[in-house]
Amino acid sequence: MSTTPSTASPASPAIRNRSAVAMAGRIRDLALLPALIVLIVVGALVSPAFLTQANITTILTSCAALAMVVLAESLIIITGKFDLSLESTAGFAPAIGALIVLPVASNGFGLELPTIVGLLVVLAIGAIIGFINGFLIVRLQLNAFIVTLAMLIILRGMLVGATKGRTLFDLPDAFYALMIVTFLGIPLAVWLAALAFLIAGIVLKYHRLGRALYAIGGNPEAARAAGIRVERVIWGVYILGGVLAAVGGLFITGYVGAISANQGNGMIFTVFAAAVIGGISLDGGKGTMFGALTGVLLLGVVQNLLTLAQVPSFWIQAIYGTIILGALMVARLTSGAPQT
Amino acid sequence: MSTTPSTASPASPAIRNRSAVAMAGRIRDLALLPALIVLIVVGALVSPAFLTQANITTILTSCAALAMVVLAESLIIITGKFDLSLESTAGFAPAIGALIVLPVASNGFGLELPTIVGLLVVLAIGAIIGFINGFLIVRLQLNAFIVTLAMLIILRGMLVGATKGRTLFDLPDAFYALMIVTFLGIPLAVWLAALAFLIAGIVLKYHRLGRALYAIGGNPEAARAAGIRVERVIWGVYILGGVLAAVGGLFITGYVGAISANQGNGMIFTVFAAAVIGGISLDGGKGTMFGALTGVLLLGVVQNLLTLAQVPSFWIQAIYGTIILGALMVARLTSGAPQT
Amino acid sequence: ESGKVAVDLTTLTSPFWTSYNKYIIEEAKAQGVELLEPFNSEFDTAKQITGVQNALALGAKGIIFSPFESAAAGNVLKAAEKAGAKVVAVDVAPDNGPVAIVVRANNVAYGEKACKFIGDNVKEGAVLQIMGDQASINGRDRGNGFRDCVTKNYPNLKQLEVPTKAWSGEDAAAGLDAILNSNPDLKAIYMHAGGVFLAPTLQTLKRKGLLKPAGEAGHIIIVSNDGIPQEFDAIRKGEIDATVSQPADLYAKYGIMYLKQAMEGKTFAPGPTDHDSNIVEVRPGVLEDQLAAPLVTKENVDDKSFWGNQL
Amino acid sequence: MTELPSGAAPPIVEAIGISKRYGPTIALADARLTVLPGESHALVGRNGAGKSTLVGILTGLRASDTGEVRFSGEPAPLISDREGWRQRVACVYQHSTIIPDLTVAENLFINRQPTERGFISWSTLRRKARELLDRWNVAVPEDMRAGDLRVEARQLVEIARALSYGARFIILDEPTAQLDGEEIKRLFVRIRELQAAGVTFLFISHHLQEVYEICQTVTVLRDARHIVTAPVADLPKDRLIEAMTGENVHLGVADAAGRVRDENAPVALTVEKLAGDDFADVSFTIRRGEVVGLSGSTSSGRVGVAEAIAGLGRFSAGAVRIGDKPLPSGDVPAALALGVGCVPKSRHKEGLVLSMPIADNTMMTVSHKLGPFGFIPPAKRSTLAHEAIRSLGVVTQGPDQLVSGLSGGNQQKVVMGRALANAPSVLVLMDPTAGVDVKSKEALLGVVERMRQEGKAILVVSSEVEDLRTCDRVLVMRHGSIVAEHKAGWTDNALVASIEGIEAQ
Ligand SMILES: Nc1ncnc2c1ncn2[C@@H]1O[C@H](COP(=O)(O)OP(=O)(O)OP(=O)(O)O)[C@@H](O)[C@H]1O
Ligand SMILES: Nc1ncnc2c1ncn2[C@@H]1O[C@H](COP(=O)(O)OP(=O)(O)OP(=O)(O)O)[C@@H](O)[C@H]1O
Ligand SMILES: O[C@H]1[C@H](O)[C@H](O)OC[C@H]1O
Ligand SMILES: [Mg+2]
Ligand SMILES: [Mg+2]
Repeated sequence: MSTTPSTASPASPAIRNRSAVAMAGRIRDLALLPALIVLIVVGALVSPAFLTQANITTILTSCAALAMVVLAESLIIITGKFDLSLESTAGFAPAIGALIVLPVASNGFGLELPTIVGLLVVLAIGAIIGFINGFLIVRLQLNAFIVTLAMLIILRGMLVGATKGRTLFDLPDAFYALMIVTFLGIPLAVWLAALAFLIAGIVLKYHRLGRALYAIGGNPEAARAAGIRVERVIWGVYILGGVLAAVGGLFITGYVGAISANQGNGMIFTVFAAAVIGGISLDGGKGTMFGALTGVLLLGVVQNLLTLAQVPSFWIQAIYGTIILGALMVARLTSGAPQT
Repeated sequence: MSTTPSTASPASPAIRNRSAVAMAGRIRDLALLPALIVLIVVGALVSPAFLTQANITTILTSCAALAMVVLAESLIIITGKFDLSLESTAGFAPAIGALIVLPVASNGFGLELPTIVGLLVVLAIGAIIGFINGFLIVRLQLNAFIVTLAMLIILRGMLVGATKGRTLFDLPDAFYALMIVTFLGIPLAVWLAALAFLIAGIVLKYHRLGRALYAIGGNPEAARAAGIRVERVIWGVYILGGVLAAVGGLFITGYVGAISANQGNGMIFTVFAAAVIGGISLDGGKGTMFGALTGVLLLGVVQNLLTLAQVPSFWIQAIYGTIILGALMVARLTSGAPQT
Repeated sequence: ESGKVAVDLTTLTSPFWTSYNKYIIEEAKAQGVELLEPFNSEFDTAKQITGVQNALALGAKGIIFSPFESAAAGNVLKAAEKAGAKVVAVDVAPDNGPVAIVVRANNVAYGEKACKFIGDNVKEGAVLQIMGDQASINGRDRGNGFRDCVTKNYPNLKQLEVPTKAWSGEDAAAGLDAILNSNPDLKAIYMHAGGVFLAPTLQTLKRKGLLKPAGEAGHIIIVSNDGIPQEFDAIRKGEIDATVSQPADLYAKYGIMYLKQAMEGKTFAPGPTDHDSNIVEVRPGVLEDQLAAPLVTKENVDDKSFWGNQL
Repeated sequence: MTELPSGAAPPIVEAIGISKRYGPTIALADARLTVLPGESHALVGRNGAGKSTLVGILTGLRASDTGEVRFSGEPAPLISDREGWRQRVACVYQHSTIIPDLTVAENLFINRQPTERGFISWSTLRRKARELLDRWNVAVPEDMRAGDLRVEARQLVEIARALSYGARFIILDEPTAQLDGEEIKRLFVRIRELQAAGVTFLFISHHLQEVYEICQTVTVLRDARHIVTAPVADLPKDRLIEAMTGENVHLGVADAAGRVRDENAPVALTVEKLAGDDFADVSFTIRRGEVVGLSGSTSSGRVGVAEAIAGLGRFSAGAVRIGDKPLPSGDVPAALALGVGCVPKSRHKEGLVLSMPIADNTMMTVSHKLGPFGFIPPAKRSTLAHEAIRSLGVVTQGPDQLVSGLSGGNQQKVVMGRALANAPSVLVLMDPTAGVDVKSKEALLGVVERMRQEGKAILVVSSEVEDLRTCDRVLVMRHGSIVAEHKAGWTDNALVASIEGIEAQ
């Protein structure tokens, strides 16, 4: 060959400023920040309590369980799939863990296994649910939406059946520990959620497994052709998602101080809302943990703010929805890109 | 083959048995039929009441509202979009229609407009909600999932706000007419739902507009290149969806005999379940009205059957979910195609 | 010959309702009533109607049902009448007949009792309601009873509210947590349903180090509602101060009793009953046996007659 | 450029001063184009020069930022008036405009299905579709799901559809990139017929000989700008290339004929009695430092064989060995581990994750080798990506640009980068230069030559004469079997005849 191939010559009009490129990638993740900042400013004006350390802890604590489930859902969505059953995992897994630990008098199964076994079972149940979902979706190639919707209904039903609808009180303290034990004044659950997001963020960005999730979500065929074991990874992500949701369920238990037979019910809407306004694309392959986290925080801040502002209770929901829509529009305006 | 260009030679691997090809297209729509038939046979064995005319009317009547909203959602999904807010439209639209008709004593606004105005307003509200969704999604290019989720939350909230949480009763008879007036022993609502499905089915199969929905859902760019006014059609489908959901809401009102502040709440899960197990693909561009209808009927039959079979109430949900999953697997086996 | 009886449950996931469900089954056996499997209508009126329709298809001649909303009962009653079945409403009164009788307690009075108790113990400062779902009549009645009573009788109290969707305990916890930041000197709380709000409320206070037993400085006066055993325990420990015992047992007992009698053709009339209550004609054609819903405090918490002490 | 004789008909399309930006990227800068009625006009330029963008503007799919489009002297319709555009211009776009879940028949008549009293007549639709397909010799059932079409058939369906609109002006954006020789010939016959009937064509191709074959006039775009418009006769190939590249370069790929090879080099790839869905009993070997071509027409089974070797497809009988290690069927990770690199047939389907940056795409096959415990050190990532961009000449903003923002040819280079990243000992290249501009093609083939010199075994799966030129021998497949072998030095005619099944004597 006589001449060198035309490398990116600086004169080419197709060349852009490198940092501009990097920016463009970031914008999707940062899109929510302006809305979040506006809300924080409004919050500070509306209530002097808003920016106190105590209230910030309150917001973080109230978000911790949501954060775990959003993390799980985000990983699954990035892989191009769906999991509606995470909300029921968050109820079912801790309940089973509790039932095998509690005496019959406290509505348990009466097995009275050691607490640590109960806690391990919570995680195991999460993993098993994820495993079954993965099996049905990856192996039997059933539709992920319906599989996990059916799983949601089944688990909800089994929870009611197993508890006979009764709320489980008087759990061993360990079931509450993640919310009760604090470090620097902040519950362990919050630290754990933060750590989980940090690890997930790093793995997604810097580890081949994380990159594989994006590749699978973006184009599973191409991922397979590049040697990624697509089915195995998807399956693994479902299992991980189940475990994370189970941990999220333990957070709820610690937060609420009991396990009711509808723990987690209705949560999945909020989970999707947080993930998607945080820039996780339902098409798969797009979005970051940082974005998802801003989504969680946005929802947490709005809820907190509406309570502090003592908005009339009849209108609180309508205002909540309006703020979400507003945030979405601000994100659209600041990022300049259509949303997927 | 010597020199002739490869014309459609029967030996060509690209050629398949023509009728097999046509079948493959049908299978997706018929996939649920085996499961449905099994259920009906089981039903007849389990309870002598099951196949009575009265019970069939019961099933159809209880499905009518769901059917309308599933119809609306299916059209939107086929177009490649999403609408979560339909369930709240089904609550909000009839409520506003009622509020402007009712006197203050019955918790109305006290405008006491004529009933016919109220009914027209029900439809208009449905259309307006669809219009706003369409505007946000088509014009502002916001994410359909979140837009309609926010809309859902807003409308739910506004319904509670507008009624102060109270149930609206003593409505003019016309609000109930669709469920009260019967023809051949079956409520008008059921006939109307059947008619709506029939029309939608015909239009989707035999009208350019219907085909345009599939084209847009399959590949919006290609649809645009073919001269389909993609944005306008999507917008129109949202509006139509809103109107259909409003009519579905009127069915619920007639069924329940009043409008409670949470009319429609939680319905959207069932709507998606019916549509998707009926073969409507969430990816867009796939599925038929017949399939969606079998989805609706399947859910209706299962619910009815579980009650007639006197399944213990604590386990009814779990069994319900299991049957959905089972139906899904049967559909997968009989159609032989992975589900999307 | 009496015929089968169907029972509608508003929900199966509140301790109050699961207790009620248990009592219904016991009472049916005790009174010799053949019960169909109770059905769970999950706070959804349409599900309730479908459930009733299905029960009628199974030949039910009597129905005990608990409308989520007074106004939403009409079609159930009409369908039952058409099928020749008798109906007794429990917990919520339908707006109009035909209903054999209503068994319930006055929910506005629950809110008023809580208000009086708090008003008598707190002179001034902030009081908080943790509200039930405002789309349910019980949630609204309790809220209005409390709110109007405070406004009228205790103008020095500053009223705060935390709303919840579908009686969600998580909403309760997050809301209370936030309110404690803006009003750290909160004096009292009224929870609309101890069954679902007790644990989250205590847990939140515990987390914030504000759970002081009665008598200690900084104790927040808490009045609950429902009367489940866990509330009684909390009263004994001094964690909360009072609760309204909503008579799940009597709801079941008299619900079954009246229905059995109605199916035997008996009709009822206003006047005192043999169990310390009055039958009142609340609307033309609608009779209501207004059972007592006593306030339970440290003084009477060990009274064996409360259902919460019998489980 | 083009002088209008006074009194002549106005240009069928005239675009003046067209500019278009995508964010900071300038896709077109003050570009212009004039196409006269009845001519076949070529539009050429390097990958990313702005050709497809201009096509989008000429067909009303996107609005330009500045400038004006006129059809036969009349201003172009409003962007919203699709019908207006469609009457003036029909187009086969570079990216597929097939709707996968509809039948072939319906795709042909999308939004203009024949109706009776307002309702679609499916029987008429099928009949008309069959007629259209037959006229084009497209051997697919009309009621087949369009998404199941092979790339080539899909392309033919799109061409048939564009021509059936009856517009007098037709744009073909790289119609031949996916077609084999026979199909291209058939297309050209058809184009000439239509041209004789007065239809005007704007034709885009990276195969410059095609430009000379069917076009009278050519317009060159370079770096988003108009460079020259002239009769093809006035622009011999080297001057055309000079106009496209802006440099006076000599192009030429090393022909394998003159090569000296080590005939005793160890065998790197053994294929033994391999059978699969559309091939059977295929056997051959490739030695280290050898380039073997695998050719044949569209449905000859060549792609099936190649995909089986790369682990992308399954085989049901026979064996593949890399060195002396057997390769399991349908297992890409195993193939990668054994040192097989692959450029798959369709870059959009299996080649690229469009939503990911160049760096990730090129590194996807080796991500487990880059750092400790599977972590990918950013510095290493950056170095490797820059290296790939440099060596393959990808025109890009940098390693972090999403592949979706690259022009087609540059996307192809990224696919090649991905195949090479694994330092393979056996390279399987399927249509490696599809849609790549002349100069980049040379660069890619240059890479092949370099790999050969490093002692890799290379299988080039293609029906393109230029790609096969680098091969030491070419195996020709028909109906799933190898039917001929040509040593380097074959004549074009002999090879083409063999591919098409006409035994040239
Ligand atoms: N939708 C788009 N968004 C951003 N950039 C784009 C878009 N479409 C094209 N471009 C950029 O515009 C430039 C011109 O692209 P275009 O597709 O017109 O090139 P082309 O000449 O058709 O190339 P090829 O020969 O490879 O097909 C390229 O740099 C490309 O990256
Ligand atoms: N950044 C971008 N965003 C969206 N679309 C883009 C972008 N860049 C290019 N495109 C579109 O994708 C095309 C770029 O690829 P190109 O058209 O060259 O396809 P191709 O890979 O050659 O297709 P095929 O493989 O079918 O030949 C452009 O025509 C343009 O419309
Ligand atoms: O209606 C309410 C009921 O009285 C009890 O307090 O539990 C919550 C609600 O179901
Ligand atoms: Mg192009
Ligand atoms: Mg190209």
